[in-house]
Amino acid sequence: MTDRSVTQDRAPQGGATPARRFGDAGLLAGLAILLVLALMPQITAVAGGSYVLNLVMKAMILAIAAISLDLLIGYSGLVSFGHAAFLGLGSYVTGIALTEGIYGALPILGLVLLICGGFALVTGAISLRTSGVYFIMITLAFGQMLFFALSSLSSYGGDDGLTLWDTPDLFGAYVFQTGSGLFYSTLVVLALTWLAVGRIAGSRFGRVLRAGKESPLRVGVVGFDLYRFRLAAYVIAGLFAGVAGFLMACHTEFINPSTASWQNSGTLIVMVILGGMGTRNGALLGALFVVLIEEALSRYTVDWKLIFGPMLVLIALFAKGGLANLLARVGGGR
Amino acid sequence: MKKLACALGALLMATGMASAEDLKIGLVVTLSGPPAVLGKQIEDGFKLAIDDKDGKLGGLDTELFVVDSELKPDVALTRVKGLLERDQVDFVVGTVFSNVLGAIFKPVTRSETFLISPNAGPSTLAGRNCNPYFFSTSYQNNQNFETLGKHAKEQGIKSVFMMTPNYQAGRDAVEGFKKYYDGEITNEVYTPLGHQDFSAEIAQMSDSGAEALFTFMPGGMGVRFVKQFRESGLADKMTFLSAFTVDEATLPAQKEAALGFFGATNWAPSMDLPQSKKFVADFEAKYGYIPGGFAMQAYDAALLIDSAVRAVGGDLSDKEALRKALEAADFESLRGDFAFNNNHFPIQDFYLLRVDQRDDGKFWTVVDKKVFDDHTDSFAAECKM
Amino acid sequence: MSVVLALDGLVKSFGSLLVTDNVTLDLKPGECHALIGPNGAGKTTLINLVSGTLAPDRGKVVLADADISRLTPPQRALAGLGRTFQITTVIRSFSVLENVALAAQAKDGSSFRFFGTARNEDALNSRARAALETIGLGHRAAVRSADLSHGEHRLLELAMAIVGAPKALLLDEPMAGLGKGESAALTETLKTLKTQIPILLVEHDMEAVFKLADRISVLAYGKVIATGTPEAVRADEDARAAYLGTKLP
Amino acid sequence: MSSTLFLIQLLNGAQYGVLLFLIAAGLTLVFGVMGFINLAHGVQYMIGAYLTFMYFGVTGNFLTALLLGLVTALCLGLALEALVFRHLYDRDHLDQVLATFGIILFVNEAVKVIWGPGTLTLPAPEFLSASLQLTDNLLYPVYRLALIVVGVLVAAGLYLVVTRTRVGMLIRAGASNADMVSALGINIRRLFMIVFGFGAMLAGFAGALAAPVFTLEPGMGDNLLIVAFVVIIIGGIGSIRGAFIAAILVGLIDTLGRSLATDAMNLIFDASAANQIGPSIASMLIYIFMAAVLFFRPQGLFPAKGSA
Repeated sequence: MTDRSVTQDRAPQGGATPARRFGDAGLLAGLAILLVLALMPQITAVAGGSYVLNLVMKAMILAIAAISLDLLIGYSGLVSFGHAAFLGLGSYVTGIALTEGIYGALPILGLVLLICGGFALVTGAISLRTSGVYFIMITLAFGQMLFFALSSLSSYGGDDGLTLWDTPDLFGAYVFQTGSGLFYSTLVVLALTWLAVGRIAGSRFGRVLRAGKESPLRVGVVGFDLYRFRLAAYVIAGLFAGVAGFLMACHTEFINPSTASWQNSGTLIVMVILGGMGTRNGALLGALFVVLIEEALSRYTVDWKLIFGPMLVLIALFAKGGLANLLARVGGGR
Repeated sequence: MKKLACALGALLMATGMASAEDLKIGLVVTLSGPPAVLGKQIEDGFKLAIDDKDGKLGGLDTELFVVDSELKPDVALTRVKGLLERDQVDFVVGTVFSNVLGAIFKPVTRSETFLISPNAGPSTLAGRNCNPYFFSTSYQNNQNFETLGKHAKEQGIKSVFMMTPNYQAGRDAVEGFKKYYDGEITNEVYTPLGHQDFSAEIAQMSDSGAEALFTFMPGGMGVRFVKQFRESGLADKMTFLSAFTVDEATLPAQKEAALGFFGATNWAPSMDLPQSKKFVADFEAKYGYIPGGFAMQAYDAALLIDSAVRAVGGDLSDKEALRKALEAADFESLRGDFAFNNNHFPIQDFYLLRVDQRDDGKFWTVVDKKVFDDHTDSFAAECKM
Repeated sequence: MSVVLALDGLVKSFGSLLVTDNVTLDLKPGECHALIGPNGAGKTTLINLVSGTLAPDRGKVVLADADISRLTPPQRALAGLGRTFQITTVIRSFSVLENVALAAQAKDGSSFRFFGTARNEDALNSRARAALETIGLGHRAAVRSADLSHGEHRLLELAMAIVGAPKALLLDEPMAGLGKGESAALTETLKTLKTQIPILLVEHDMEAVFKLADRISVLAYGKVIATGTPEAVRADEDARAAYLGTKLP
Repeated sequence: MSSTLFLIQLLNGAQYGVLLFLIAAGLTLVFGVMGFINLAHGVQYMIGAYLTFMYFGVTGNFLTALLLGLVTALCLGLALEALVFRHLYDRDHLDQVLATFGIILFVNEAVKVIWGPGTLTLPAPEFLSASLQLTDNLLYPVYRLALIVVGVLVAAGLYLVVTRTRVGMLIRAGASNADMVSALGINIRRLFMIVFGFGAMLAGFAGALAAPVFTLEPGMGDNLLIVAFVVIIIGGIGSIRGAFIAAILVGLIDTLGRSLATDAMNLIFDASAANQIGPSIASMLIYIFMAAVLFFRPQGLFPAKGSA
């Protein structure tokens, strides 16, 4: 119809927008953060020691869950208040498998993916009938049901939880044993999650999700059954969080129902908002920030929430777009 | 990016400080939310012991690191790793709650640091998962309940209504009670943790016709339940048998509502022993409230460390010798007779306690009768140590 | 195929209120069929019945000889029914091009593709660009659609509706909120467009209606009270009565 | 279970439901009218209880303490509105979540620092301290009956205000179309401020009334907040009528569930399994109920937006 090269001249970037350029900066910032994390064993060897490395590991595992939650909150507009259920489920599947004599990391991960995916499919299929605040609450409901179910597993410690005396092995290698093996495994999973969520967000699938966040009506009218896309996103996010649960069980060598509590789901949401929604870096920064600040503040006072609470309020009031945006602004101002 | 790096650096410095002392002890207790009352007792009791020893346990300058578990296993775990790796403590003393103890148990014992529990005593750690690096100055959780079960049987109580929170300790309570009690159990009711309104359960009690009530409602739940139970008029019709429900932690809020109710444990602040009397007097003078079992067990934990460190002449590197010294339990416990069993849990007496009012108007528990003499827990046989 | 889209005896009531009363009308290739009527005549309900937001109590909607009455709105879109809204609903954070590319994507194989950057898919982008050129918005392709003017939003909606090469277009008041000049320009665009894709037009702007429409149906109290050429409708007594006080041009 | 016991349990369920309603009413108004997710509603409940406790210590009179507590709760609510909430009305829901979550952390900790972590008790007012003989051996405090009466009165009053008065009309109009209300020359910001202050006071009122039954603890509002959210979701956001009906339903389901779940499980499983599963099911019941309601009615029982 029209000469393509002419239109190409008009829009050489295929529709590049300021958001696109920001995305490139975000990519670099994200890689920089991952690089700093990769060097943490060396950095903490100089200052902080293995204790700080442990903290960073905890933050990285939570970051995997937070980034997967960002796929729902930030990219799809689905505020799930039950995301910690997948963390809990992943850790329980791991813990129960170890207790029952399954030690191979691959079969355990297979079980984690199967069970978390199944749970996500069933609860998502029901939850996604609702939207908005109703969705928030129905995901909370499913999270609570799982929490109470885990608490009643008397043979696996009930609400006291269960100490794990074994570690999953990968073909005889203990890469999930707490220490540097687990650190690098976690780093790899984190980087993969970060990459995958970015790729998914930019893909055809992600485009439908992002459009659906703004206008479900429009997405339906051009011919997409948004429900199926959202359900798929819900399952994908659940799978990533389930793997995070697996890593968490390896890291803490202990499973406990409180992992699946609504307070924990709330913390994940706070991480995502605090960091900045719809930017994977936000969830990553949010997780690091919450874990490290909590720990640093609690060193000074038992009543650290007196400081942390107002901090959150101030960020909500003044840092629109969260920490990632703040970082981008600082970076842009240079 | 640079700013971030600076901030990160500052953070690392802040969280990475450590200094050298002779004897370093980490205390892991819950200091957040309502259960902070219990954590505070342990902290105060432990500190009082250090003061009594002029700041030197076992003759070494003692530095105490108190961390708050926030009653969250993952938080406790993080902070305990801090104690172990950053502060390099020689002993970890904790915790109040079993689920928190479970979370920190493996990292502490694996690092070959001695872990002493001033309260929590889950059955697995007394039994099959007993550990050379783990000691308890309290009890195995079930024992207080066994005391009540035995008492109920001895009294010839024909039927009992059981109510505990729906969590592991609640289940242990029922199991412990049933071990000695063989009468009729009309109901077994499990309430949600943190339960607010017991009216539905109280209605069931009145309907059950049971002769006695057996319950375990720690903390705020106990305060609410005792108050509502008293208001329902059932207190005149059912014998109130409980553990951790009417104790020095809850009595300041329950007051006369709990008067005459029964509890059971290994000690009471009114106990007629010179060391105990001195402890209670000093404690009240210093902190302004009556110490409960939590404070007593923490004080004993400090005495235990003191005795062991003294016995090895301050040499903390020989773990084997230190363990031998701990096992000897060569100290004068506030509760009287005290010895360690093979599983490092105490062999001790258990009493039925009754809530009473002191001359100054305050409420505390008094010994009603001794139920067990030199009682050992039921799980020691499973321990291969 | 002489009829592209047919509404056959559609009935819809909310409780005891009959809002669509046995409506039958059709759309032939190359024509623009306008639906007019005073406020509350049931135009919005009728549009929702056609697009699938509401299900009719009775009657059916037939698109290219296929009964689409039981399909969901996305399925109807895929079956070849393009539509625009009275109130603009574009994806404001997307660029103009990406909005249209999103619509193009719906008709182009599976969208369950999780990798590969959608924004760089040339096939989608070139089709989107072609649609934009058709309606005269090509020069704005790279602009964030939130930054478009109101008139441009209407055009963008139209581009999104036509990019999938639908069999019929359902336009809900496309002229609403446009200035005189914009409205005239859009009328010209639609005049060309209707030869390729027949248009069912709901519109208040009588000037545009009478310029564009080949046939007009008048809706009052949920019923079609008159159908015919613009001239015939202008002369119709019932239609005049329905527009009491409004002068038909 | 005997029929007498069943009736008593109905009474207990209704009483719990009424209390839930008192908490949920303010929440559903603020949520429905202003579209504002106020997680801090739970701490406003706690503040009401603690303030009343504090004034009771000073005055020794429950009603005076309650009155002073309410006024203070209102002032604190308005102060919060001016300092924080006002700046978040136009913002993303999630910014509101973050800010109000921060407030929860701060207030819970502040209460712990000021009044200590322990459980505190507040006696019921003297003139309501009597008890009724319910059965041969069961007494029922008059205070609990008074609680039901007050709750029903508040429900009726709110319903009338929202459906019959000018302010109520504005509230409903403001919920469905804030721009239109502004266009009518009404100061929508002031309307929001009033609604918010009133909601905070209502939460505080619930806290003060609950204190003699439930005792006081830092964080006492957190779990109730979740249940209150369940209530307003089941009832349909913004609907006073829905909140009332849902609160009673949730109260009954929870209370009856706790006394019946284990017996019901006994029919299916053996005794020890039933003791295991029953209480867990009882804890889940209100969530299962909510999920079921949302499955069939994705907008709650009374979804009519802007109606009472």
